[in-house]
Amino acid sequence: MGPALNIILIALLVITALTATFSRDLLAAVIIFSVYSLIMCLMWQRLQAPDLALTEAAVGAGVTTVLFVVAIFKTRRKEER
Amino acid sequence: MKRVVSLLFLAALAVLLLYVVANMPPMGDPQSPTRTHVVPKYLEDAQEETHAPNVITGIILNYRGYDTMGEVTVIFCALAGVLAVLGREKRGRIYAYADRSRVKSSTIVKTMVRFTVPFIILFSVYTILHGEISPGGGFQGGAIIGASMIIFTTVFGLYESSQRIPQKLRLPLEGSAVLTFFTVGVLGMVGGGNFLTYAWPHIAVSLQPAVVVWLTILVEIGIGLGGAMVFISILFSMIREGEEVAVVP
Amino acid sequence: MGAYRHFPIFMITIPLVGAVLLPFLGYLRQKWVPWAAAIPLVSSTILGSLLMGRMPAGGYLSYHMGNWDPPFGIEIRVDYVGLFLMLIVCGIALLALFFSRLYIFKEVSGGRLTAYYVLFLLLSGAMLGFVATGDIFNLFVFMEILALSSYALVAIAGNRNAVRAAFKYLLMGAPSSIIVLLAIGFLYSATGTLNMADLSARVAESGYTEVLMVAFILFVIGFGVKAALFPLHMWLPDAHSIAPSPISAILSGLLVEVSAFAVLRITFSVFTAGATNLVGGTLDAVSVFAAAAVLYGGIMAILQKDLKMMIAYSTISHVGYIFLGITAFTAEGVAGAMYHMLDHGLAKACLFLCAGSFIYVKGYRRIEDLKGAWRQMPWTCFAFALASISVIGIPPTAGFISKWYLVYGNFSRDRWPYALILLLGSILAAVYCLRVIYYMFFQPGKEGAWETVSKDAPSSMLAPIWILSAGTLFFGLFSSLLIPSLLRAAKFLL
Amino acid sequence: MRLFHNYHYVAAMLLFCIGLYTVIVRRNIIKKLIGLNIMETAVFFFYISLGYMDNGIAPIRVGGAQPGQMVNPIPQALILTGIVVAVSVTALALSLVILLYRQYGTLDVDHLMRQEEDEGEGEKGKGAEG
Repeated sequence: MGPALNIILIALLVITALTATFSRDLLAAVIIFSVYSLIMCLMWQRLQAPDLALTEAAVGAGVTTVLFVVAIFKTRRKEER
Repeated sequence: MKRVVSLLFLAALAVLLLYVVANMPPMGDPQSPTRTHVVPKYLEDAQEETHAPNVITGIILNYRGYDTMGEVTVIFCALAGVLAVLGREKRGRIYAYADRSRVKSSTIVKTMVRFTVPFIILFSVYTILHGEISPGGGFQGGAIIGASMIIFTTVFGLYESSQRIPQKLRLPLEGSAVLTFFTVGVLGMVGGGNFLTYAWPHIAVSLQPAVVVWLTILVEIGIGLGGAMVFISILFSMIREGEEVAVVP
Repeated sequence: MGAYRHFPIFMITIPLVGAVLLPFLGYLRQKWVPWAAAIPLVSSTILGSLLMGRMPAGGYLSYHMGNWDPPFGIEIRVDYVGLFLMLIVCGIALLALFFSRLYIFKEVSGGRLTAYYVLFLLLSGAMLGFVATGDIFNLFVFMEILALSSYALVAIAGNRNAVRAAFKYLLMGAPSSIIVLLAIGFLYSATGTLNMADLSARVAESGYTEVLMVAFILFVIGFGVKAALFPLHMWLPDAHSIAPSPISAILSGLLVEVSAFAVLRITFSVFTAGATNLVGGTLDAVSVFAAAAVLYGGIMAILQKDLKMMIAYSTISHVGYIFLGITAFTAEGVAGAMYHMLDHGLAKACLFLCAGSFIYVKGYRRIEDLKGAWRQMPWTCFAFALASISVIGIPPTAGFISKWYLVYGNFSRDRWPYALILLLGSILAAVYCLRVIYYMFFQPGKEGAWETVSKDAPSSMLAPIWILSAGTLFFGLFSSLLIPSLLRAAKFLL
Repeated sequence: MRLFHNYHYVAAMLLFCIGLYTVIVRRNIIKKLIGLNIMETAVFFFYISLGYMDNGIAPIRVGGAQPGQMVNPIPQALILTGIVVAVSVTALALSLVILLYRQYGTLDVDHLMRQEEDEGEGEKGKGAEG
């Protein structure tokens, strides 16, 4: 188990970060970013930081994502060319 | 051109960072400076000195309480900034909100949300009050309250939720975190110590643990309420922007 | 010391708590907000002045937050220089606040008035905390309050340019804060502590020199953005010229200085105590950039048509001076840099407030529009001229004293090219300042541009301007009040 | 090879660079803010890995947990502050984005800069007064 799971999680982190960067649909990018935050939260739980995992789940994946979504609703969803 | 320069800068930075990582103490090394210098005292004594079994709570509220006071000032500052940029939602009943974020929600969704939100708030209260024993604390609880109000707002719309938590209630509570910290800090001085001393030197040693515990809980509640209200106000302010329609009463 | 030891913490927290209480007053009686906002700053100034009289010479005041001893708790460490800078912060912020009372209606609509004063107090309190703290993570926290409130204050006018300038500022400022956080992480990983005094001891004996070196580079990049050091200055001209004038005065006269002071503290009180070899190369690079900043800022200032834009570019050039003083690594250079923080703060704040007063009376922003301005606004114009003289560095003003020490400090370590660049910077400053003065005093105004009857800015706006410009003169004539103690403090740092 | 042993740090630095790339190179401002958040979380990840030790347990002293086995609580306490700061910056930045879009009608940095150039130097002065 040990390092293998960590490495898988890290790979997922990198993949989600890259997808969030390169996706043209902003809403999709934000949702993928919230997935990134959730994986980060799992990672922190594995690194024995339950307080931070809780905070990241509530703030990083919850509040931040909602703020982004509201901002996208107020502006536009697609990236311009 | 600009792109090339920035990519070169990034590449240089990446090499620099990898160079550092290759020279850093190995991860998890019990002999590394982070392990040997300040930490042992925290881990050994935190429980006796701060009366919080959760060492992190002990550090953020007690040993490094001043940092946390700065932190709650930062969120208050963010709120002041958002309000300065976007403005607060209008008071009174003559304004309705035609918010697009409101989903056309069915009765099932509405009932579900009405049913779950109280439980989420209950959980957050538990998180706030239980912060010194289990993971969690004031700020996490506040964020969870904020998140529950977000769910409520997406389903019922801003008008409904701003009726539940009106501006009159939020305005005094937004600064409660900073004010609680300041009060506790000054109480520490009155008690004979420096700013933010929890264990007042002027009182009997036998009473000190109780005082520390109660002050810790007071600060947690202050942070929780303040954080929650700040999040809700920021969210309302962002949602209402440009969507207020005056309705003739 | 008795009760005096509590003074610094009250100086910091009273403005912050005042900011939190101000919305209540704004809710009840908005008219009183400008007056009430002055109360915390006035009390901080009084506390600071009282403390100044009690400061032991060459010593420092260490305040242990929560009665925890330093490496475990947070320490506030105020030495003579720090307290001096805190007093400058209080004083200039207070003057800018008084200036705002009438001026602010020109740029900020009534509904945002309370938010303006709240952010103003947060900014001032954060600057005080930033200067006073002795803990490196606490430095980061206060830097964030500082940064957030200044982004919001740049944007507060709410029009196109203000929002764009603020966003540009944020897009450079926020990554720089993260870089500082990363640098703190590196420093912590190599030493295991966050207290600055403890760090300086442990940096010297730490075996992880590579980590420390890169941490220092990241610190310089991070604070360099905040202080607008040359290649990282892109946000400054927009932000400083578009913000409301009192805010420009604070940003240009204080925020930049305070960030440079952070670099100074990181360099001298954390790194170089026994580890000079770590930072030598970086500091050499910094001095090259600082020299470039002096020239670039000066040349760009000459090319500007907008008055506030010109003053903003001049700030970039003066940041270069301060960094050249720091990197000279001599007591004279460092003392000169500190004195330059004082006189640049006074002079720049004065210039921006003068620009604000032109905007208030006539709405003029372009330099050309100022032709013949002295006939209508003699008081503003004379204050502007006096502050310009200090910016150039002509003898009776404080600008001359600091520049003399900067040049001397660079010469005495065989850094004569830098000393020459400092002198060249003065010539450039003379070109851009004297052009404005020439327009003001010796050119006929356009038909109908100015009224012949003198109708200067109201006296509540002229008073702050004149206090500032008189300050540059005062600290030029009586430099012996401060220079010896600054030199002693600088020797202590080296 | 220490680089392999410190693979958590390497990952954090990689994510940091991805975030910085997004901030510098991507033209959309909401993308830039996502990049900012990625950068921030990467640094937090770095801090937390800094505190980790093998077979460590969370620093909560219940049920007879021994201090010697606990992971380092200091980075965790610092990062708790860091997360709050991050969300504050994001909130302020997003409200600026909303206002920016209302006034410029675009989220693209290049378009923004082009509009700025079109307005010209003289207009800039006038615009800032209104």
